Amino acid sequence: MSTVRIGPLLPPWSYGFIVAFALWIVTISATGPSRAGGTLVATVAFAAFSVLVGTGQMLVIASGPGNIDLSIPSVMTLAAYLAMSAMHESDGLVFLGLAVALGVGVVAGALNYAAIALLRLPPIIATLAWSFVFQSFAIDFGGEATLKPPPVLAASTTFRAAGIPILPGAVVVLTLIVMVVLRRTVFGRSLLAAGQSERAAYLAGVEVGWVRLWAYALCGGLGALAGYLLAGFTGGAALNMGDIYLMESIAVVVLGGTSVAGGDANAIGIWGAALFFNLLGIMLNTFRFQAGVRLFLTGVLIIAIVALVPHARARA
Amino acid sequence: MGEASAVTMAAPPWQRWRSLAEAGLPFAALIVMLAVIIDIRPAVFSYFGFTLLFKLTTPLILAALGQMLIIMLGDIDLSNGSFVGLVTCITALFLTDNPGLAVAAYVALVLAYAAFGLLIHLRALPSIVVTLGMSFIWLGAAVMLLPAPGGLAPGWLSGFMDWRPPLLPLPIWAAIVVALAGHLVITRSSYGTILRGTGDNPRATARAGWSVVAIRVAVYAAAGGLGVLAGLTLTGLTTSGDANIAPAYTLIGVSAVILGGGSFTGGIVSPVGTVAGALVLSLAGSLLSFLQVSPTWQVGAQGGILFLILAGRVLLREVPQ
Amino acid sequence: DGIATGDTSRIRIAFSNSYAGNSFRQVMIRDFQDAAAQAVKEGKIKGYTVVSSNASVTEQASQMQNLILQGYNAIIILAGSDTALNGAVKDACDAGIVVVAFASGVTEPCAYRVDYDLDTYGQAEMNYFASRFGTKPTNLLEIRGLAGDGFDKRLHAGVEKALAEYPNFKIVGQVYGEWTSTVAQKEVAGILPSLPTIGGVLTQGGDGYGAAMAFEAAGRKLPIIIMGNRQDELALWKKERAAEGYETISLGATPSVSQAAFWVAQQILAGKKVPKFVQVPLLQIHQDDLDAWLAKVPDGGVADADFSQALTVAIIDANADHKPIPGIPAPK
Amino acid sequence: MDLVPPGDEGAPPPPPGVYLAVRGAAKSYGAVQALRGVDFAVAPGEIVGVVGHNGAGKSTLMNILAGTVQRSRGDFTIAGKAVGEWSPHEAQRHGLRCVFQELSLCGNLTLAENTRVIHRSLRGPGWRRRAGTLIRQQLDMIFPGHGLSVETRAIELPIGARQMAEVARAFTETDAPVRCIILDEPTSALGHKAASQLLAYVKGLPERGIACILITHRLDEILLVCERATVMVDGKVVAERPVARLSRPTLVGLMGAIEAPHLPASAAAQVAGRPPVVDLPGRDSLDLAIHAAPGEIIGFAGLDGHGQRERLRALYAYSRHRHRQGRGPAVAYVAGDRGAEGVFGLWSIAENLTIRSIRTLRRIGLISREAECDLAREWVARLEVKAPSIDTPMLSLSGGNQQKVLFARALASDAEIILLDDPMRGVDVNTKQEVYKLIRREAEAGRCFVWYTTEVEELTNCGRLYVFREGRARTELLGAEIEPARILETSFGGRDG
Ligand SMILES: Nc1ncnc2c1ncn2[C@@H]1O[C@H](COP(=O)(O)OP(=O)(O)OP(=O)(O)O)[C@@H](O)[C@H]1O
Ligand SMILES: Nc1ncnc2c1ncn2[C@@H]1O[C@H](COP(=O)(O)OP(=O)(O)OP(=O)(O)O)[C@@H](O)[C@H]1O
Ligand SMILES: [Mg+2]
Ligand SMILES: [Mg+2]
Repeated sequence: MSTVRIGPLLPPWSYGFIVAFALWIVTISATGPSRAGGTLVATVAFAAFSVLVGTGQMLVIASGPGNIDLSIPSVMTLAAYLAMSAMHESDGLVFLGLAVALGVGVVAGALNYAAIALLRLPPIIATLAWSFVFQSFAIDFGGEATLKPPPVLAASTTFRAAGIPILPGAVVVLTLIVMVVLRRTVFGRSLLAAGQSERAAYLAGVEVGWVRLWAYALCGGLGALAGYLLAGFTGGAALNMGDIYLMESIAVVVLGGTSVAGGDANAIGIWGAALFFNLLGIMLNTFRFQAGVRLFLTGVLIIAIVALVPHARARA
Repeated sequence: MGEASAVTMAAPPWQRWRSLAEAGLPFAALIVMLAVIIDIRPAVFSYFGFTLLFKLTTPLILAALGQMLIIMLGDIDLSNGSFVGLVTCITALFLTDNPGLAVAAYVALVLAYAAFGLLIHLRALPSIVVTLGMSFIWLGAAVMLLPAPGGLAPGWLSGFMDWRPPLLPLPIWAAIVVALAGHLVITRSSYGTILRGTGDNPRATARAGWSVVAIRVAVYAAAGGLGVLAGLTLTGLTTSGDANIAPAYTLIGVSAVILGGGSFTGGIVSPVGTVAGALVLSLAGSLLSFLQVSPTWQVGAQGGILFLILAGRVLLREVPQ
Repeated sequence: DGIATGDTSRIRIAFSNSYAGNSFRQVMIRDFQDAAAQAVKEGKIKGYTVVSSNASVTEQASQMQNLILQGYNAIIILAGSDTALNGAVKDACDAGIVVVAFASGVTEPCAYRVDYDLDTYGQAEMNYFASRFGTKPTNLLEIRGLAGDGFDKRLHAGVEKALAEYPNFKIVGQVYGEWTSTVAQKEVAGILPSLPTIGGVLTQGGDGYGAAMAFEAAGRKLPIIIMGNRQDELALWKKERAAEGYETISLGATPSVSQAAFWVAQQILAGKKVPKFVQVPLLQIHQDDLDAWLAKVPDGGVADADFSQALTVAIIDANADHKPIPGIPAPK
Repeated sequence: MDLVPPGDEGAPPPPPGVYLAVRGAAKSYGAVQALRGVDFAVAPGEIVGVVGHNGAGKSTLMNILAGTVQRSRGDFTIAGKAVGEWSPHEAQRHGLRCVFQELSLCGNLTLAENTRVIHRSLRGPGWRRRAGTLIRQQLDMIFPGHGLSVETRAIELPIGARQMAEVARAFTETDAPVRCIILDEPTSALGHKAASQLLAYVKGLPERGIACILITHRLDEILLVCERATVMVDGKVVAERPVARLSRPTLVGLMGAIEAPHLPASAAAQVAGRPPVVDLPGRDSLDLAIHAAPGEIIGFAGLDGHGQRERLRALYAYSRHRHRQGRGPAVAYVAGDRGAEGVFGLWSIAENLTIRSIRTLRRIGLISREAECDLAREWVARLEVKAPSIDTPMLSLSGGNQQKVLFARALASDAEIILLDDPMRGVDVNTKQEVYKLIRREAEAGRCFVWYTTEVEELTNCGRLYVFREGRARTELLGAEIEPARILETSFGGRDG
């Protein structure tokens, strides 16, 4: 056994923030400092959604090597659809809608885990298969239309207090809560233990099965919450609203310093990575690169960041 | 009797049967699906029918085998599909008029794959993110080359893909030949053994004096090579290049490897199984179309088929210890 | 000329769809099913089917092969790629099947094509801007579709062509909205802070509402956004019109183009002589028709109008005679 | 004491006929000096034993010889030639083979295929058959009656059988003849019979001119087969002696420890009468029910792999289930396979130690950092875990200290039943003594221990034994019956089987 520790001056999760900051500077140096605030606000607003789904994905990835949830986009869509139909654009029902969305997400997550645990499918396959099924359900529940949110939901997702959007603030609070949960609760510790070594965790008294079930259920729940809020934010639940979050949810987790080998979760890092991702798109658009060049540079930057960030490795 | 043998050393017969049955699962699924299709439409059971039914499987099989090589090392390749797309662009653009340039581009691509393998190895990076980044790079390069679908495959290439060999249709021959070659190289040969061993326990092969870096680089290069072949055959079939043509190959390829008995833990893969898995998955789509599943449930039914087939694998595995 | 009446009561028509993951395509499928089911009832055809591939061109190609095997007489296809399905289309033609590619630029010559003139799409957008801004220098934002896609390329080419005629217009920003409101909103919101005042937004459909949301979120005045016939866009337009006399046009494809393709296929099999390219009209909504259309469009849906057999034949004839094609009338 | 100070000018030159020799070999991992200048030599056909506490640097030295680790400093000669860069491949070409401490078979490969891995010449048509024959013959030679099929994949074999295969593999020859073989704790995973077969085989090596370096914590094995013993302490060789002049106590003394006199096991009578906390029925009529009362130390004996570990796991699952239902006391498990079943490699000592107790460390729903540190500090002190602080990463501890943390994890918890799964594997003599004491003390305080071990000596710490055979607990031994000869006899079936 050996640990490789490259004496990093900075924690791994900080790199996302640094690169994001650099991109921001580059962008506003081209557009002028007067645009700085606007760019940041726009970035943060969308990063909040990436953080929501990324946080769920992080819980799943941390729960053990090979664990991953590919059903996030279809859970987002399905939850948003069902919530919007439950609310009928009626302001009084926003909480009902929220409950419906969360319920759908948690059940979907539980189904994912059931397929993994009972059918012993690799998570990547199990969640992929479920995502197909969820997609069909979403189509069945009114795929022909965009379902509108109640005005209150739409307003609250875009609400600003003193120019600062409130939703990202709430997501920051959520991130902080998740950090505490991971460090200071039985669930968090158990999750990280199960993620490092399933057998060791079992023998140390951890309820591995329950912990993983909850990880998937929470991931579903957070995905559903993201879907619900996104429907409010973008003016409706649409069939393809979640598509971009499939790869993004994975990328922000890993770039945020969480190890794909499991057992190590970094909630705050997701923010850095999400900001990076969104600012990258903005910067490439600002400089008006061709589509091909944009994609190319995106790939190069992703690889450069993972390659440069020092990461703790523990190998048995 | 030795002391250890009391608990049993030689695998008991039922275990052999189980692993045989497990290996046979994709074939069984294949046969069942074919039977259903032929039952619906007997005309399928002909040289012409099989040609059409399996026509597009050749590139998929090649791509899945590339994916299999990566999974063999315990990695995963999320860039496989967009890589194939890039190859179709290069092929359609250059192979006809400027074959030298096209070949040079293929070589460069294979080297690029190898270089990413090297990077993943040296920095011990998670392959899932690096290959995600690679997928953007391939797609970006393809869009730069060919901003919209177009180009033309050389006549000989499309001609070859339309060739009607004796006895069996080309895609079936291709599947057989590729499966056999894979079996000989990966499962039977002495070097394939080293590769699989490295996937399971790189430290063990390193301690036996093999260079794990060289192995990783070589395997990534081979996966790139198979991607190039997949792109070539795909261009031959579609006669043109398209950057966005094959993103689906990535996840289908992964599923095919798992369906064929592979495992993400590395070292456990079966080329024959992977080929069968790829055939099953492409046939699954066909089956749905023959069964006339309602459009709403077409996607969901694909998930259902995945569950059905893979659950069969699990039932076999669940024989009590 | 006129409706061909050859016996088609024994034919079966299939619809191969490249993607079903958004509401536009869902309506398109339903429109096809409605028209085909009605035709079955009236004894005009024997059967029909729809297969969608999950945005995978290779899967669509292999589904084409399956449809050939299943013995359909005609296949209408919304191709996921302009060229990548050429092999499969050729196979179908060789098997004696009528192939009608619609809303996609399939280049295989044996296929009939039912498509919009995408040059006119860009032209119409620019013309409208010209009617509003005259020769005043104006900044435009262009929202494109999916990078590497043929539809996007053709539409953009039309925009570029039209742009050459209006030197006072300048495209100062360009983003890819993937015809998805969420994506468009995100991309526009991201680039907006770096842009000067925008006079107009060029769209491709499905992206106008997202763009409007982004402008609103940035606290900017709504520019002239060319709407894309979605109900939410029309509703927004109406609201803004009431508030501050907002004016624009809405332009776009109709999901019911699948019906046009269906009838073209049926007519070919019935013996009608049909040109290889049948241009179908885009659906344009002007300020005056807004209320009428809005009343007709379902909540969250998209403006649609049936292509009946008669209308389709009229369009075919107009194409054959090189006459202006009939437009889609506004609802009463 | 004939100490050999490292780097001493007067170090004797390697005697003539030396097969391999290192002088002043040093290796550091960052700040850790694993080897601090070691002189070490082996003559052809010589059997050298190497002993030392956990973390003394034995394996590091062997890794340097085998070419899997590059030395930081020092000279190296093999067969009279000076060696610069050294690689596993080169080592093999010179006839040097190594069986590493951690198993180095590829689990997905069959034994025949695993043999191929170390032989470059096993290729071309028929290689599979040749490899199979090679390993089968070698297994037959070392472990007669092993019952292994060479077509079995390594993963399907229990750990003992894997170790047998790996040892046999190291002795197979194709193009390069074997000149010297390094065995790093080969017997720690072997059962009694296989271990003695191996030792007998090793004893015969000198006749064939094959040298052997044997590392083991079972000092009797050194005394049994080696000609010379090398003692390492803290990365240095502190003594080198012919075994003829050594006894077990001197050897222990050279390692800087004193072996405690053996105490009689706490009598079962003392605890009789208390209601049992463990009561697991047997699987069938031949299988004894396992029961145990507070204060008892119960042993699971028998030959390796006869169902002891499975029963221990069943006991864990059973007790855990009952506790969850509120029908039994809490249970804790101390794993012997530290790497795979014990250690959380990303965590500190404190986190590793408290994971079993986090439920009780909660204050208003959250784990109290303070309570956690207190608990960790208390137990680190009680078990004398050598570490700079409780926040030190677990993996930077030496094996023995890691094992202590795992013990502390169980002892610090509220568990009344503690299951020990061969927890002393690879632990040095010194640490063992401390842990034995600890177990007795805790038992006296009312805890119940169920202890599975492959080392017969260790079982004498128990008050009562279940001897396993063919997957069942067949015999119960009590008090005076617990002595090595009797245990072995019942393990093999004795008369009552
Ligand atoms: N993998 C590692 N990475 C970093 N430091 C390590 C590592 N392994 C050991 N160390 C440090 O090296 C030092 C020496 O360890 P060593 O194993 O020699 O201790 P020890 O006192 O002999 O242990 P024991 O009492 O178990 O025999 C320890 O302080 C340990 O923290
Ligand atoms: N890869 C490594 N990185 C850092 N430290 C290491 C590494 N390998 C060994 N060490 C440290 O070097 C020292 C010597 O370790 P080594 O494995 O040689 O001990 P050993 O004598 O074989 O012990 P044991 O009896 O437990 O097997 C220990 O302190 C160990 O922690
Ligand atoms: Mg030590
Ligand atoms: Mg050692």
